[in-house]
Amino acid sequence: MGVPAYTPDEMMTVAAARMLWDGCVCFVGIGVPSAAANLARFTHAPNVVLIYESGTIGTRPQVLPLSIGDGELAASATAVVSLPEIFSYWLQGGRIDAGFLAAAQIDRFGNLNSTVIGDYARPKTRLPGAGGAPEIAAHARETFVILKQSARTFVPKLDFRSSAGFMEGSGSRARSGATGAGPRAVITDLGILRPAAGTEELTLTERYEGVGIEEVVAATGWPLKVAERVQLVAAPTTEELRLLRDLHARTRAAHNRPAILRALKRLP
Amino acid sequence: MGVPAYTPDEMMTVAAARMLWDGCVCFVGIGVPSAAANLARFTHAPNVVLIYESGTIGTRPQVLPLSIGDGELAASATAVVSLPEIFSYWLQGGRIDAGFLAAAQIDRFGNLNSTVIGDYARPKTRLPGAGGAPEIAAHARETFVILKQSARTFVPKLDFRSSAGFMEGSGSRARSGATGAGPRAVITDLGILRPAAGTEELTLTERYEGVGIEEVVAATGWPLKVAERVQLVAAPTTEELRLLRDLHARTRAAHNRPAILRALKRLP
Amino acid sequence: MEIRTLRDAIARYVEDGQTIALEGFTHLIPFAAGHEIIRQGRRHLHLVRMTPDLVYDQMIGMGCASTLTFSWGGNPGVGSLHRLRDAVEHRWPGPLAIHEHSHAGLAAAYCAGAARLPFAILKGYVGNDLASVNPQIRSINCPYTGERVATVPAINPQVTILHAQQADRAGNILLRGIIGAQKEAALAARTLIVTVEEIVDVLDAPMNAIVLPHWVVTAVVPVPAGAYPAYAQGYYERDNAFYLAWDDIARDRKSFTAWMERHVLGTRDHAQFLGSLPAEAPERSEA
Amino acid sequence: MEIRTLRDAIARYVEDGQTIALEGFTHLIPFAAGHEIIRQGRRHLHLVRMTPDLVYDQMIGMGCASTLTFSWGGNPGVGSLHRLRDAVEHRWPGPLAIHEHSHAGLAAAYCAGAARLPFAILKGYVGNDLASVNPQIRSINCPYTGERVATVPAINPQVTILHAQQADRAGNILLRGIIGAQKEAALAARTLIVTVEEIVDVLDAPMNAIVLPHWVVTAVVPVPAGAYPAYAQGYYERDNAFYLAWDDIARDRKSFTAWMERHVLGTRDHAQFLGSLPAEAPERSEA
Repeated sequence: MGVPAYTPDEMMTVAAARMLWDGCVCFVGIGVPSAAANLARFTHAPNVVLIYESGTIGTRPQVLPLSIGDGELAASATAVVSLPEIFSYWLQGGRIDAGFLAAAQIDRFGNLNSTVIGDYARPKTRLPGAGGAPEIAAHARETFVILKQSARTFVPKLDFRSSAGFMEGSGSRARSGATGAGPRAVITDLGILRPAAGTEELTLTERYEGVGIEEVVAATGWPLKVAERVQLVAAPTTEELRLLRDLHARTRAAHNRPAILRALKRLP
Repeated sequence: MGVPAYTPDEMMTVAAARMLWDGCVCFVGIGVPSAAANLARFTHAPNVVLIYESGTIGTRPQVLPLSIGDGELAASATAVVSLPEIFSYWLQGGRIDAGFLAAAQIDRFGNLNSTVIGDYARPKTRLPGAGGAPEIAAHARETFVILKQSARTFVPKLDFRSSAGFMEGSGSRARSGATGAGPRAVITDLGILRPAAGTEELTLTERYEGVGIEEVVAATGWPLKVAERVQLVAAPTTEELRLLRDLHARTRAAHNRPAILRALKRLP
Repeated sequence: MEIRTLRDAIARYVEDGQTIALEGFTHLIPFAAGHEIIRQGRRHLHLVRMTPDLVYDQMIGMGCASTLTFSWGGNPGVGSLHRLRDAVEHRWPGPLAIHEHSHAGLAAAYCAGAARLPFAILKGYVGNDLASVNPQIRSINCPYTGERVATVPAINPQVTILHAQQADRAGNILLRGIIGAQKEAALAARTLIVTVEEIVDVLDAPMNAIVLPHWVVTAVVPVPAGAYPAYAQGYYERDNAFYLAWDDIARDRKSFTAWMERHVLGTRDHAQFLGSLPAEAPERSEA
Repeated sequence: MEIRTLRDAIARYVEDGQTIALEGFTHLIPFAAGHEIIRQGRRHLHLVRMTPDLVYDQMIGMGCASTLTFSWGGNPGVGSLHRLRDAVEHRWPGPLAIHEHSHAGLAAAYCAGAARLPFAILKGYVGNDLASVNPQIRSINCPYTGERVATVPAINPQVTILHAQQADRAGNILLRGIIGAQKEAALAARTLIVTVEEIVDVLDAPMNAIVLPHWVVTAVVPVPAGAYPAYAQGYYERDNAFYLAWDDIARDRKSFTAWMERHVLGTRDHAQFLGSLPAEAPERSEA
């Protein structure tokens, strides 16, 4: 079999999935994080424990949930707990190994904005907001940030800081009282950035086949630091691609299934 | 049918049961409070809601539990919640109409001691301690205290204050921040004491048939105030006595049933 | 506890200017109740909800709210709540004050409300800007370690409205599945209205189930499919196609208003609302 | 998670001088684990438990403990714990420091421990003397209302030991029935040992059951009847006759010691302990 063709999104998802280890307890958000975490479960990490902030612990969905609280997450979970409990006893309680985060903006220290573009009081674009992210960012033992790379997203200065990465870098996070270690990697559709020792500034450490380093630098809103040796990330395997595409296909079929309305209309 | 013969304990239990109203949400302790609350349920208050501090809400035992957490309390409950929850959301949350309390000592303002006789550091008698009582006393909308009357128990000064009644009287409780109104009545085997308006000092307001007022005064360790008009409490009805004795008989039979050990010994 | 129609319950208990919470984290969202509040034209509500979702998008777009307390205001898995955005960005149909929290902070605030504590503590709001835009987020020193912890004030809605699977005839309520902060929102409130899929003789409740006993429930309202287009575990699934379609409906003020007039204002109750919808939700292009 | 024998689990994880909690509110009390700690002769333990019950009476009487944190120390429905009393009143078999709380305070302290908060707040300890004898009970002002609320420091046992009905082969634990503060005590601890009635292929767990997932469990130990003479809902009832009989056994130092030597020190494990007991507990006179 030759190297299969794949999209940058698929490369990003596969690269993110590989970050998880078997048995890892992972707090998952919706979207690419959810796809990556479940792909890990279907490939090299069958015993990864997935926790969604809806309170579903150890859930094993067969399709990707559209929302954080789809019924299948509850039905396939080891336990379903309340939202106050998931945030206090489990996340704040230090029971989470890894958190998967996304955002609308990221800065060079891995701080995230998911709140507003523009001024908070008179925003240009009001985003959904922080949700569970601030505490995932603070309390998970480490986090992985997944987002598509562009100069619009990778900005020199956040319009609003919703979740802490390394704050101002150089150990400022550790001094803040945040319990987790912060972002271990930022996985994009162009490569992988990791905090540099000491400064904690995000640095390009891994690249993908067919993506030039200058391309990654150009898609970054600040002068991106590049590691001395940038590793090449292996392309998705045939098996990874097949499982990811199956997962997406199952998901599309499930979410497009005929509306439940017909059945409900028969109710009194 | 003539007036049935009954014991002072039975009179006390029946008088306490009558304090509860149908639909009342009642936080119950073990012993006489439990007998009284269940008697109320079997007589005039079938819809009384019984809550034991073990987290059993709306429980309907057929026999009196020996412990606060017997299995029948859980099996017959509307809901079984955790102990942190019963104390925070339900008791502190102001969801309890009436609390039933007992103690080893009581003073003239209805403050209770269930902690030590003698000095705390070198006690003459170490009692079990306060358990749920301090917060029942503080947060139930009102409380009923049930205990046998004697000068040893009704003391001028508590050795230790475990649970607040009216504190120093004359409105000191209301000023303390305690949310509930405090003791509405103290039901003993000799009569019923209620706080006087203004001073909040316990005052004999009801007496039982065949018990002289001077007998009650003699069984009190302080100069007991007596109301101008002391009402006569109706003796237990035949029906009340029958149901109470049935309850006790069922309870004795259940608690004396052959030990479960024989069955357990067959386990590997 | 009393059993009422939805129209009666909203007419009787929900008043202009109140602080109200329609809770339900993705699951068991009281959509029917939200629609009835819109039909009855309530105004100046302070809406509280962790995840505003489509029901608050509708209420905000129809002008019911003047304040929103929330922690994540999106269309889950789809994108923006366009009516919420329009209110915040352009004050349409009116200005909307927002009190913004993280999930952990808002959950803690409900817990404090349920426990009748004036505030809650959490290790939270570290290294982010939320406290700078929400003056309710403060901090306090631990009296033992000196450590600084964040505080949020208790939330005690005047009315909380939930949707649940079952009530029994006494009014005991069973919730099953993802339960969010519903129990806390219920116990924090002065008045609790619960719409239910059905009233049954005996609750199908295991020993440690999530049950709200009848004496904390103000009114029980039978509303079959009352969480549609959200879901009720064991009864019907989430209509994901509707959530996708909403993105187009709500993006534009005119199409939003037309939809609301036809399907909510133009219907008498939830059964009519369901009847008014096309049997298949409009297909959404796979963008 | 690992599956061990009780002897191995105690030998490996419970050390002299540790702070340990054997929780279980009347129900699911880990008696077998307490007995094994006695057999292995642990000393200077700081025992934490809301309701010490017979198992701590036995451990205290056998000299395992030097400190006790508790909120109610009686024989439920019977009377005193005579060994606890003897330790507090006469320092036999040695002095016992006590940290005394109300149930509400100790429950809150476990909650703070589970949530890794340094302290908890409650409206408590109002108008009583507990704070005057327990310097851990303090207070703080609400940063919003100024109201004074009580505080307790978090409790984080080095080891928590529970008994539960079932574990599955992965080590997920199901608790059913009265659950006290077990979940909080479990999650507050660094090491969690759970004795179970049985290990099953699939937990019999409804959707919102009380489950401790395998990755918070250090060791699972199959011990049938491990809560005897307390009970395990669905497996066996509480042996009330034994609780009544204990009052006589423990009242006297000599009869206590003889009983412990014969039934606990003189047996190898819980099965032998059960085998050593008379099939009928001694009758107790109806005093």
